[in-house]
Amino acid sequence: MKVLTVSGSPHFHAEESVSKLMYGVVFSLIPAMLVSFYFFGLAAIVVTLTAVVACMAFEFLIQKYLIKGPLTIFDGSAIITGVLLAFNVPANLPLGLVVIGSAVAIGMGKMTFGGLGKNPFNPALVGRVFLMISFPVQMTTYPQPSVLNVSLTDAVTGPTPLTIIKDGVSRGMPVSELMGQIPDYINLLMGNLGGSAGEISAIAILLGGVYMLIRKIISWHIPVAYLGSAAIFAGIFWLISPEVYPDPLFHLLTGGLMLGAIYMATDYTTSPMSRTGMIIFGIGCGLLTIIIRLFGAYPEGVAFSILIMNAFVPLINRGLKPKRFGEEVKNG
Amino acid sequence: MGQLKNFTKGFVKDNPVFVLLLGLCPALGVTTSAFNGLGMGLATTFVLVSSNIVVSIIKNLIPSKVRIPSYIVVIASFVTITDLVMEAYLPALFESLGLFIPLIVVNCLVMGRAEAFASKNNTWNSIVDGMGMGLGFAFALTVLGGLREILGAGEIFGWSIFAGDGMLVFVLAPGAFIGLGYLVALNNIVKKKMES
Amino acid sequence: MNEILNEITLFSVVSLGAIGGVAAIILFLVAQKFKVIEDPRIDQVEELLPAANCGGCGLAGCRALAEAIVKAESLEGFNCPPGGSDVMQDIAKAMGWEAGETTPMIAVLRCNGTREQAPPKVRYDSAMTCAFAHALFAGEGGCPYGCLGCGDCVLACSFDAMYMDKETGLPVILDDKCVACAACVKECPRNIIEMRKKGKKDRRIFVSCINEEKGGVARKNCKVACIGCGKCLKECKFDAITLENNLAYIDFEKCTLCRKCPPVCPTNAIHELNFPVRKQKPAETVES
Amino acid sequence: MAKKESTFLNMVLTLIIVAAAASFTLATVYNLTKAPIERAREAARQEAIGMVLPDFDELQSKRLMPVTGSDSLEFNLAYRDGNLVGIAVATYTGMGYSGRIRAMVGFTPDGEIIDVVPLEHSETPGLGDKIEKGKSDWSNQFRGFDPRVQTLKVRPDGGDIDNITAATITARAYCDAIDRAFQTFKAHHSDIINKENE
Amino acid sequence: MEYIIIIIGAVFVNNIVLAQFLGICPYLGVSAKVSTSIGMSGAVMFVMTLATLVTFLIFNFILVPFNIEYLQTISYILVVASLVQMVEIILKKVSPALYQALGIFLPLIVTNCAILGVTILAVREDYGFNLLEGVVFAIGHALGFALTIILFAGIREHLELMDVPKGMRGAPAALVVAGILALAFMGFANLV
Amino acid sequence: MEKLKTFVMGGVHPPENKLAEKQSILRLDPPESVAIPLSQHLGVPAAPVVNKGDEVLAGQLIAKGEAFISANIHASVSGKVAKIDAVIDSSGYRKKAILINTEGDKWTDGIDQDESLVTDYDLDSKEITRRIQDNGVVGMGGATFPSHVKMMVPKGKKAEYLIINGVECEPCLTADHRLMLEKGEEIMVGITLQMKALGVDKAIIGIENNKADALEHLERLAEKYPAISVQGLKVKYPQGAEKQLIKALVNREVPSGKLPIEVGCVVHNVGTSFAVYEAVLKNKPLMERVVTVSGTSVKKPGNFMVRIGTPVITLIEAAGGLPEDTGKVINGGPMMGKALNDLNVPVTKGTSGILIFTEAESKRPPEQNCIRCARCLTICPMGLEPYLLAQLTDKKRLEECEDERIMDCMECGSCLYICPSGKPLLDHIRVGKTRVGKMIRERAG
Ligand SMILES: Cc1cc2nc3c(=O)[nH]c(=O)nc-3n(C[C@H](O)[C@H](O)[C@H](O)COP(=O)(O)O)c2cc1C
Ligand SMILES: Cc1cc2nc3c(=O)[nH]c(=O)nc-3n(C[C@H](O)[C@H](O)[C@H](O)COP(=O)(O)O)c2cc1C
Ligand SMILES: Cc1cc2nc3c(=O)[nH]c(=O)nc-3n(C[C@H](O)[C@H](O)[C@H](O)COP(=O)(O)O)c2cc1C
Ligand SMILES: Cc1cc2nc3c(=O)[nH]c(=O)nc-3n(C[C@H](O)[C@H](O)[C@H](O)CO)c2cc1C
Ligand code: SF4
Ligand code: SF4
Ligand code: SF4
Ligand code: SF4
Ligand code: FES
Repeated sequence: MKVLTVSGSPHFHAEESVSKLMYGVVFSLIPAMLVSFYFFGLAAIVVTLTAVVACMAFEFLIQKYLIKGPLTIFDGSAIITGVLLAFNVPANLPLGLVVIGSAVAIGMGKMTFGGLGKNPFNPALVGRVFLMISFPVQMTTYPQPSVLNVSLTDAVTGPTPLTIIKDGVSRGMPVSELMGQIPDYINLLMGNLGGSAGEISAIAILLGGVYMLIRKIISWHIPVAYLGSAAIFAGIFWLISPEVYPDPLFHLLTGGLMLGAIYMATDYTTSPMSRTGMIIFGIGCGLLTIIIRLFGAYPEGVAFSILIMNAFVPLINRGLKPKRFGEEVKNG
Repeated sequence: MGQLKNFTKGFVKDNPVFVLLLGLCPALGVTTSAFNGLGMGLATTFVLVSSNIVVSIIKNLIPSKVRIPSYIVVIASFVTITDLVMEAYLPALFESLGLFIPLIVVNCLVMGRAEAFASKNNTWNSIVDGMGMGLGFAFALTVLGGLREILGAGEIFGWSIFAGDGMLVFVLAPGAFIGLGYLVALNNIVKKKMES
Repeated sequence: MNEILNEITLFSVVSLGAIGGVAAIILFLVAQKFKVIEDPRIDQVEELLPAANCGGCGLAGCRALAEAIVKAESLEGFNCPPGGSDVMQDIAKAMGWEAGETTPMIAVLRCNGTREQAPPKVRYDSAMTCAFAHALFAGEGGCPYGCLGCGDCVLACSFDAMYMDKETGLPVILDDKCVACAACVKECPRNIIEMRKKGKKDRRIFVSCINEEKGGVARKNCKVACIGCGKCLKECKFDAITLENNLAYIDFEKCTLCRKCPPVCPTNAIHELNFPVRKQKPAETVES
Repeated sequence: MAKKESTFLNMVLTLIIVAAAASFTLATVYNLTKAPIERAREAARQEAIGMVLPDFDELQSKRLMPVTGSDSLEFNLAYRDGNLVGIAVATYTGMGYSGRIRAMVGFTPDGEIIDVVPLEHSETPGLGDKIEKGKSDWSNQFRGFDPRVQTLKVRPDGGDIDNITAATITARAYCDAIDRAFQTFKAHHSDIINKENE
Repeated sequence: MEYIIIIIGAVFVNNIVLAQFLGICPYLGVSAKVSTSIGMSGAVMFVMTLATLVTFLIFNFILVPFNIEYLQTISYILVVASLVQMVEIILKKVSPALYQALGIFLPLIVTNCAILGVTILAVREDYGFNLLEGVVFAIGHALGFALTIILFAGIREHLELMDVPKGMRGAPAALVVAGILALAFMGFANLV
Repeated sequence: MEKLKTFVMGGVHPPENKLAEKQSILRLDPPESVAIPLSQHLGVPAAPVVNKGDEVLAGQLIAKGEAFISANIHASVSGKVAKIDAVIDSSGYRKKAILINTEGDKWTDGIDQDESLVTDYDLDSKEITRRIQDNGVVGMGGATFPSHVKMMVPKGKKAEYLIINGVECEPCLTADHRLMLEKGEEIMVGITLQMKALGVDKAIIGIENNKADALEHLERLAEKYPAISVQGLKVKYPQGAEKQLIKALVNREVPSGKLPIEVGCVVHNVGTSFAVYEAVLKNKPLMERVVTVSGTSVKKPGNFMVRIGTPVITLIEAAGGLPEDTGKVINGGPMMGKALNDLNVPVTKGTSGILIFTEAESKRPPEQNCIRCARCLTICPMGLEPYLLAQLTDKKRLEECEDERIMDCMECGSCLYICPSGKPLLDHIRVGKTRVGKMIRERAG
């Protein structure tokens, strides 16, 4: 007789799987990747590859020799971590530092807690902030975009728009004057500006975001709440004093805000579960980002604010439960 | 009874920092270098041993209701003595340990040993216990300080290990937590190996 | 000399003495006025604790631990890092909780339905937990009493005294590690694990089956099932064996480990542990 | 073991006695260490002055209010064979990355900087602590710097001092401290020089 | 505004736990559950404020006039210890409910660097605080403690469900979390 | 047609795979022997009233449900009682059953075997309920709750709506669909009987619009019955669950832990209405039912009217035999049905379908770590957090499970269906429910 399988219900299973989702994210990152390669040339390719390979390698080594659990390096999450880490550092970062960043992201940010799904903080951002604090010089030396550069070393470096504003304002210069040193909004949108390897092109990132929304990989709640609240808070300050605080659109298009809101705040593992929780999370990120950008020591606050909000996630999950069926009965 | 064991248990098996997780504030706060760690460890050992001695001597003279305040006063005295002596003769170390010297007073390790051990044992045993625990504490602080110094500045006890800057994080607050976290994990593993 | 003894000394002694005295008086008065009557044993236990109030026990200080210990009436699950095990022993002594000498017990698995003896007839494909498998069906081997082999008991054991034998699909209990905490007994949804006397030289004899189905039915699923034939019953000179619901049971209080019953069992359901190998093998099916 | 009962008198007396004994001991230690502590502090000051001034055989100290800032500065006038050879100013700034930075600046009587050493700071190790001599030679650029013709500001602020990479704030603050000393010196210059003439 | 800056500085920039390493023992010890960490925070806030108030007075009206500042440590610890015990005894009698919520954490606080540290810091000359500022400073630090320990307890409760690898379970993972939290809080650097 | 309605919270869209929807109901001959379990309903098992060797007629009472929640059981074939013994049923365990060897097909007197429609009756509510009870009618929607109990509205409550569940939201199943098409008139009469028994004057039939033909058919029939309305529903699983159906149809939320009557509703399956019709007006006990047999490699998927107690394998033979590549056989729908570990288990009153999955279809995806994607919690129609319930169960934190309302879970399986990391969420939740249930009972004393 045939050996029947016995299992609990249900007996159907949706097509979606972890690796499908993860590779979906990787796929959606392609436009941003292309823009990054276009503006930063070979260096960006090398940094991205190094980060991806290093992340996968560290995950493999730790799983094999330290945790001794099943190997999951091909589920795609380490690839995302690698790509996003590379996207978050200057394209000319020495490769040794890229490897250190990957080790920290995977080793400390992810595998310390048991791997996929268990980490309280976004691994790529842990890696990035670690690098940021450890190697402030290298991490703030940004190459300027130069189309299809094949040289690995001699990129022209210069300040990012956010640094220009931060420095200038701290020296008492009015924003309107500083704006002259910054590419116009069309260029900002396309990605023709100085910055981390993958964060530059708002349009490419939005494209990826739309793809993920359509494929239902992410929901709109976090990105919209994040970008919306950042724009609103920035707008309030801008209205108060436009010569000290740049306008909201500037904030949206520069730095890592787009990348953060669409790819890093939405990381399942480190964001809240309920819809209301997601919105609170997004608003918190937006508020903190603007506060750090405008008042902190750093010109950029996306990484820090997402990490700080990551810490709030367990409390948010505790406090903001989904609405239970039959909880408050409104009959009619 | 097993004086040697009493003495050595503070290093790995019952290490005050790695296993008992006591006195973490100084363990994290001053360990920016191996030297600072060692200095703090020795200062604590001094306070620990001295207060153990005094407590074991006066233990029978103190009514139980005020024993805690009394012990605190004893400990605080030795801490203040350390503070004054260090400022006089080791001003550089005094500068870098800063606030954490007066805080030896509230190091749970010191109070804990005074109460748990010295108040029930004779003077000699209390000295051995204080020494063991204190040196274990110093050991832990030195290791953590060394780790942070190597990774953070590329040096150990001031000798250069590798050229260039280290990873700044390890000099700063997060590095203290992270370094200690992994050292505790390592100690767990070593401890397990030793047991089996 | 007045380099050393000067007005500073005077001020110091007076101020600190005053602070100390005032503190003591206030404390005493407040303590008198706001006395709360509590279980005196709490004070007794607190006295023994290090008073480091470090929170290392996970509770809010030494008194909290003392209260918890007195409330729980046991030391299980409590730990005081600065005090160590000495303190815990002192407390046990003071509270009179020292464990008396009891007969050593050990967990035994009363199922021998290995993959070979009770071959799987269906494939289980759900959460690897016996609790669920038990709710779902009779088991891969078809015996509704037999071990499901998902290892809930192994997970429940906090002493590493059990492991899952991949070959047989049954858990194995390690004699030298089991401390008879009975966690596994409570965990097993099929009540297969029993606490038995450890026995002289760790020797034990028991019926390794709890199937109450009729002999034929039971036998169909598992070659080593107890079929309730009663042969062992007749063999036992010490009235240690009873038969109920098609199932024989050996009372470990009465069993003298005489080893008479195992050979007569037609299905080899009686298990003997830690005995020397028998001289001449009685007729039996070869066991792997 | 006959432990003492916890009666009111016992308790209060014990605590008073313990406190008194402790404070007595402490007072003794304090009195004994007071002089060495003073000496250690003085030694540190002397060492710092020595590092920023040429050899001298006499030192006069006085405190002057700075042009900006709330606390007075300590001016140490160093003489050799009766001639003023330099002025060591203990100055400070509140603009440091983590709090106050104190420094000792040595000037020639003309106002040129001889050298600068930090006295106290809590800048970040690895970043801001590059102001220390042992950590980097950044502060060597102050040697022979003439604030009368050059500007005591970091280059991004339009001055003539090279920046410390990734620690502009500290560098800026350090310049501020030195500038405070210089401005005060300048304001009181004639005063100081005159005194010498008297 | 001044007070707000003191508070923001104390809560975010110079967070007592993450940047100054004070009160680490209760931070790790009493943070297994969110509910206990809230209780602990309440108790710390109460005692820190009260202790700063009292020690500030003692420092400025006894120690300074008599020139015996070196007795700071010993007199502070005596005062803090008695104060805490007194509050505990009173609370137990007057409001058992409040005692259950906050009081049971009081003993932990005596041997807690956070209280002694803040009381000592509050009279540091660089700050030059007056009494009110000193108290606000203490409240700010207590808030900072509360924020971090509650966040931390949340994360630890979460990790409790996560089957962290054996070697990292418990203290090591908690310390790494604290480290990452400290990294994240560096984003507030120089905010005020 | 009115706008399609649906429930708001959660829900999933599994592939429908209704392969047998075009196959009309085929009546099978009585099998050689039947095994009729004594517990085919929710509640206390019935007590046998026949003995081994007794001759019985089809439709004869063979076991009596004496407790308040229990149901009568009737012989489904005529013949001799072979024995009363434990046989493996769909629970995977041996349960008591009455085994009958078929001889001929003789029915008891009083059963109106005529197929013609009866519409007139003059019965009061008590009598209708009595006939339902006597004839052992239980809910055909899956839960097999004795239907007569549902007719007795508790004191202090009032029923306003009778809701007829024609949703058949389970993929693959088509039994209700066919029944509505072929026995629409009888169902309508059944509904009037149920309304009378309950004393309500409004009935709503809810049908998902993937059964457009049935929807249209019943809408047309309902024109004759002003009290009965038919409502189309958007396809979404688990719309057939009564709480969701009530929400969709009358926008009322049954409070947690309460019955539908709390909001003035009583829900019956269409099959139940048909059974009520037969029981009351034809005096025919519940002894046969429609079962869908389907599966991608089944030769002749179909809907069969079979006698209760027929071995599943007989039914499979009727659909063309067991395919070579069979990996799993399911009793019920793919979302809530039980996998069988033996093909001789009998069809019972609750068997709505037998699904045959190929090897490939039967494998569950491999289990990975939960990535906290929040899908399970977004789709849970009860607004629960399945990932959390599963974790808490695993850690044996039962009080928290209870606080997180584990007992509200209706085991619809949506969470396990959707989870991308293949977590066996529902398996764990079921364990948790059992344990929490036990804890609650123990606490009650
Ligand atoms: C933890 C940390 C410590 C820092 N310490 C200092 C410091 O001591 N001195 C300083 O000037 N900048 C310090 N910074 C950097 C400043 O925040 C700021 O980025 C820098 O001063 C800007 O200088 P740049 O224009 O040279 O990059 C530190 C940053 C961090 C994150
Ligand atoms: C213990 C119990 C008692 C019930 N009592 C009643 C009742 O008094 N009246 C009623 O109409 N339904 C009653 N029900 C039936 C339920 O409302 C429901 O129809 C039945 O459980 C099947 O629903 P399901 O298939 O959605 O699980 C009861 C169900 C249970 C489990
Ligand atoms: C998840 C779930 C799905 C269900 N789907 C259906 C369904 O599609 N059709 C149906 O008639 N009953 C379904 N039920 C059962 C109903 O909730 C309810 O018990 C039934 O309609 C009551 O009618 P009955 O007592 O006549 O069976 C489902 C129950 C659950 C829990
Ligand atoms: C929508 C989405 C966003 C993700 N974002 C990140 C990210 O920002 N950083 C990262 O390390 N991994 C990211 N991942 C991968 C993975 O979820 C992450 O490594 C987990 O935190 C590992 O447990 C993302 C995955 C998805 C599906
Ligand atoms: S759970 Fe307890 S009784 Fe069972 S094997 Fe482990 S130690 Fe023995
Ligand atoms: S003995 Fe019980 S708990 Fe252990 S594997 Fe077998 S069925 Fe599971
Ligand atoms: S099975 Fe339970 S927990 Fe899962 S979706 Fe359905 S109701 Fe929610
Ligand atoms: S659907 Fe699965 S992976 Fe997603 S949160 Fe739920 S259990 Fe986790
Ligand atoms: S050492 Fe700081 S609280 Fe324990």
